[in-house]
Amino acid sequence: MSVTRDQIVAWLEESATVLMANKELLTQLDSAIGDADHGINMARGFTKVMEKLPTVADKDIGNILKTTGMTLISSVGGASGPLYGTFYMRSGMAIGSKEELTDEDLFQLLKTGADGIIQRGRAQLGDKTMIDAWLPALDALRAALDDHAGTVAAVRAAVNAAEQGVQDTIPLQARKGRASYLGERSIGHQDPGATSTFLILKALLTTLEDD
Amino acid sequence: MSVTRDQIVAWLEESATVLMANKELLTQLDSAIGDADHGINMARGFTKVMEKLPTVADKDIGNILKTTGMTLISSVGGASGPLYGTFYMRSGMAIGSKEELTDEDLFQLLKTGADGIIQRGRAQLGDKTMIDAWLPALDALRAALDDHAGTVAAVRAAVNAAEQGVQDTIPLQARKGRASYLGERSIGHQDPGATSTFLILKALLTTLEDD
Amino acid sequence: MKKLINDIPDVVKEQLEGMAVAHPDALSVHFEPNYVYRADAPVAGKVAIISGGGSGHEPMHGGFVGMGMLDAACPGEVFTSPTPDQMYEAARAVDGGAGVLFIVKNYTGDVLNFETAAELAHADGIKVQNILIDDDVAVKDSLYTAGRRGVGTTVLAEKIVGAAAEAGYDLDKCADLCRKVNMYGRSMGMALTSCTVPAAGKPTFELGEDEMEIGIGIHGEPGQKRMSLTSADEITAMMTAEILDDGPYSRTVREWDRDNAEWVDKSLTDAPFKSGDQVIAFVNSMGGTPVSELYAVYRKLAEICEARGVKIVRNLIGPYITSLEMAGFSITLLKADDEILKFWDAPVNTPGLRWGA
Amino acid sequence: MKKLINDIPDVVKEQLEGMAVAHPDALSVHFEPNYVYRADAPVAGKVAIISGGGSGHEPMHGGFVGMGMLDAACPGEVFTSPTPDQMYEAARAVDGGAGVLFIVKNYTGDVLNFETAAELAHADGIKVQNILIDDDVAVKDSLYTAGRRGVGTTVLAEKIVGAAAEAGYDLDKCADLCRKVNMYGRSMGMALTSCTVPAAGKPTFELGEDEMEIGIGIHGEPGQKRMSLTSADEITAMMTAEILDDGPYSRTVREWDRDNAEWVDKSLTDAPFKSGDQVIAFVNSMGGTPVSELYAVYRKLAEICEARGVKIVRNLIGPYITSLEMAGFSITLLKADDEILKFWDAPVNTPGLRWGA
Ligand SMILES: Nc1ncnc2c1ncn2[C@@H]1O[C@H](COP(=O)(O)OP(=O)(O)O)[C@@H](O)[C@H]1O
Ligand SMILES: Nc1ncnc2c1ncn2[C@@H]1O[C@H](COP(=O)(O)OP(=O)(O)O)[C@@H](O)[C@H]1O
Ligand SMILES: [Mg+2]
Ligand SMILES: [Mg+2]
Ligand SMILES: [Mg+2]
Ligand SMILES: [Mg+2]
Repeated sequence: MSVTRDQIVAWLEESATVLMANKELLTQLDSAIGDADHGINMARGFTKVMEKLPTVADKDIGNILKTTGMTLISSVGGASGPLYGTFYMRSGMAIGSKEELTDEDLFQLLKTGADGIIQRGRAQLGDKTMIDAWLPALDALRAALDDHAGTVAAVRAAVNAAEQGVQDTIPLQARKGRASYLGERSIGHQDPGATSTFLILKALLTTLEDD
Repeated sequence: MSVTRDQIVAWLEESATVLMANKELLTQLDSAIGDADHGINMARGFTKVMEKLPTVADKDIGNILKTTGMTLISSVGGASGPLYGTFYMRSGMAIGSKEELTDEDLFQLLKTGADGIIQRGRAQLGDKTMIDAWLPALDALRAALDDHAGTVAAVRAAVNAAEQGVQDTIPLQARKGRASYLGERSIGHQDPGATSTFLILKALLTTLEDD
Repeated sequence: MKKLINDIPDVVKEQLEGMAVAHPDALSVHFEPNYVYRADAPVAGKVAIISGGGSGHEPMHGGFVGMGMLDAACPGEVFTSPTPDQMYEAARAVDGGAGVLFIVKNYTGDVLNFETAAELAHADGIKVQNILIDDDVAVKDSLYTAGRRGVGTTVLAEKIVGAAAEAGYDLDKCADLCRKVNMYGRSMGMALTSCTVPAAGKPTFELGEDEMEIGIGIHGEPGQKRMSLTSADEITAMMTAEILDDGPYSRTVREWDRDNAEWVDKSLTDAPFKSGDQVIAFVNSMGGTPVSELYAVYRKLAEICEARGVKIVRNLIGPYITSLEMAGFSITLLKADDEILKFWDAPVNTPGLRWGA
Repeated sequence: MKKLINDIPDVVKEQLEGMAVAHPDALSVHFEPNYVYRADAPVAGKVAIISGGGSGHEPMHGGFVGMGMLDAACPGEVFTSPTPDQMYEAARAVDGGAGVLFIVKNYTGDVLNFETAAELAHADGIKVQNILIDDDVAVKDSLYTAGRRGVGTTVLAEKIVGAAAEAGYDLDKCADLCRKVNMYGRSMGMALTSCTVPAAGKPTFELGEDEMEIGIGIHGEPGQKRMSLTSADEITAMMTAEILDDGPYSRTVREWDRDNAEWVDKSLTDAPFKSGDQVIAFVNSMGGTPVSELYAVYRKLAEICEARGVKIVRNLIGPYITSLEMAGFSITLLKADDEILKFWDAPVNTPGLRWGA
């Protein structure tokens, strides 16, 4: 099965919806080990994305993703702005002018985006960041695709892995971002950025399931 | 009867004693319509006077008074410092090298001193200042001396007039000093400076009565 | 009380010691009696400008000692006027032969102590004059009272007259200029919080979370009225109106007659601001208010002045005449003619105010 | 919350508007995206120095825009890093052909947004370099973390590198100097009170009447440890020791390789202070602490440095890098060689820092 341009647009819309629905949760998580603004930042960014989307909804997927990245970069600020912004910019560049994606394209989209985050933020697995959601999700997705699971099933596997990754951030001591200033006091709290990453992947699943 | 140099020294010592004994009262009166430091200021000043006095106790009266004035001026600050300082400076100049005072000398001492305060502070009767204690006291002293009352009796009359003058400051609205910023809110409070003037005159009476 | 201090009796002394080690090129500090003086004093042939008052208003006055401003500053205890021996000794130390001008904020204590100092200096053969600053429009009636307090205009007068002395003005011309600056300047202050005198240990007055005090002086004394806290724009509009709408102001000041060695009364009346006036606008923090908030105030002040036809040609924004850590601000407007502007722009090099050098 | 503000969403915008009307000769302000830039920018042939970060630290950075210091400053929301389009647009506006140096305080958000801006500027053919400031000794371990925060040294770096650019240093020499200043500078901060972010409406943390927070950053974040309030001398001694006793510090920073258009890691280790070092001493108010108290701190700091054989050759005392109205202070010591001193002494003319001009 393939993922259409309209489904990508629907994914971004669904992402905005779930992130805003979880604004309080993300901010509250950030207040424990950060500066209590992650939900506010993500909501501000995706509100802007929703304003921009109509102007590019009929363009190719690369264009849509790059516009999303640029919009996040220029509206969020903080650490998550350039990180998520880079995710969409890089994935957009990888996909280029395609208007429909194979499963392999979808994997490349997510993989290139996540690699961009790693390159930018230099976080490794276990640093208590969004990377702790992205990497397990990508491994699960890769494995599922190799087992010739369908798109939806593969993405579901990725989402479940991300959810587990979020849980796994709780016992970690932060080594990147604001939380790292807290040293040991960062242990025992769930990472807000990993949580928002899980929500974005869940939004993708919801979108694909709808069809 | 005449007032000796030793009695002048005793008067200054007695003044220090009563002013320190009434430090709280004077400060509390000042806190109502000023800046809550009159008792502190007078105590600081007369403590210094007590330190200086032994070095001049054997000099002439003018010298003793001028030293007292200089000491107050250089240690009190605020409004009362230069005012009381001027009182003793001027009275000292008036008395000069005398070592014993006639009743008339005593009147001149107080009169010249009070005139100095008026000249310096430009307050008039009824402005709610120490002048409201000095002027009635001088009038009473003058009258008593003209009636050929004895020194002690004349000074007692002056003290009683001063005490009445202090009471009369209560209904007044201040027109000089810090209290004047309060306008009508200064009405209903007893003036701290008038009170300290009364205490100084009372100290004179106590000293003369002791002999 | 949360302050960076050691023993309370040492507060002023230790702060002065800090100034002395921090700014040896600009100033020195003499103790007992306490005064801050220009490192290169006495400057031969130059009129010496001296000011002083209670401590707690830093950088005023000690921070304004240096080239182009004050030759000496006499700090009293916190919020208590200094004693005449401080001003007298300072005058002897910095008089360069051209005489000494005392710039005095109009509080009875300051006035009387500076007058005594002037008499002592005169007796020593030092040419001396006292000029009062009484610019606080929050104090209304004046005819039979101690009159208006000296506040923000003091800073501007010290800068302008200091530059004039540097430029060779003689004592009388410095006095005339200082008198003019005082008559051209008007101020109004407000507080968001009280302040705590170290010796007292508790705030001078209490203010509720949503209250503010309008028309305060600079000693933590309560002001003209207490109101509920409102927006920066409304507060600025209200205070600017108090200044611009203030009518003619008359008072009698006492100045020194050198020839007859006596004090003479001078009756002075200054005119209200009018459309077409050029002004120096001074937005001052009372100590605890950060400069960022002052810019919000300045924005509105500039808008109002423009609407009223009052042209702001220079400005000064920051904490210059403070009340310890009090949060709040004051606005001073000074009508500026060419003479005032020339000396405002002249170089100044002090720890608290510096440009052109 | 007691502040001189209007509507909370307008706080930063209105403060910038105030700066623009107050200092037209020195700077201009561009809105959407927001950046403050030198009135005479671009200065042809001069390397442009740009900094930025969250608002709430005034006068830093906007108040340091002008001759001899910054060409542009990019203010984010209060305590939130600015977005790359601000730095990118600012770079385009002030690049005089000699390239742009971004001075970046080491916070993940600032670092990443400035890196993105650098890539955008590079893509436009603008020569660009990013240098980090990470001088806060309160943050200990660094090897696998975000490392030390950028605090007081930022102000000194902006002054010194700004003067070097004015003197004709090219981009690489400016970057080398800035890197050196960062490696020579160390800071430590403390708070007597918390501060209130307007959007939050309540203090970021609570402190008891006799408590203080040691080792704070500049965003009202809690510090290294909480202690009971003690004397200015003891606090100063403790903080100075943290700085002087701090061992060698190693970290990996990422700088831009213009030729290969990629980020390269640089491992830097700086040496502790030692007897015989000459330093610039910077005693900074966090906003609510009046300068008078800073002098009590400076007095003790000077005494300790002298005892440790560390020679203070210059100083800066006042509110320069603040946390809104927070009461407290920070100490920064910067090892000063001849190059650093020469550019420290060079003329600077900005609203927040001015001398020699
Ligand atoms: N270097 C990094 N690499 C990857 N993710 C990071 C990094 N630093 C921070 N993050 C993520 O960003 C999240 C915080 O985002 P946000 O609160 O919006 O920014 P800020 O910390 O600047 O306020 C953290 O929970 C973490 O998941
Ligand atoms: N112009 C004046 N003439 C005479 N007495 C005055 C004048 N101004 C103030 N006083 C007296 O000084 C007293 C206050 O003295 P004090 O509190 O020591 O000084 P300050 O007001 O400077 O704190 C007042 O109660 C009043 O009696
Ligand atoms: Mg955050
Ligand atoms: Mg943030
Ligand atoms: Mg008093
Ligand atoms: Mg007093």
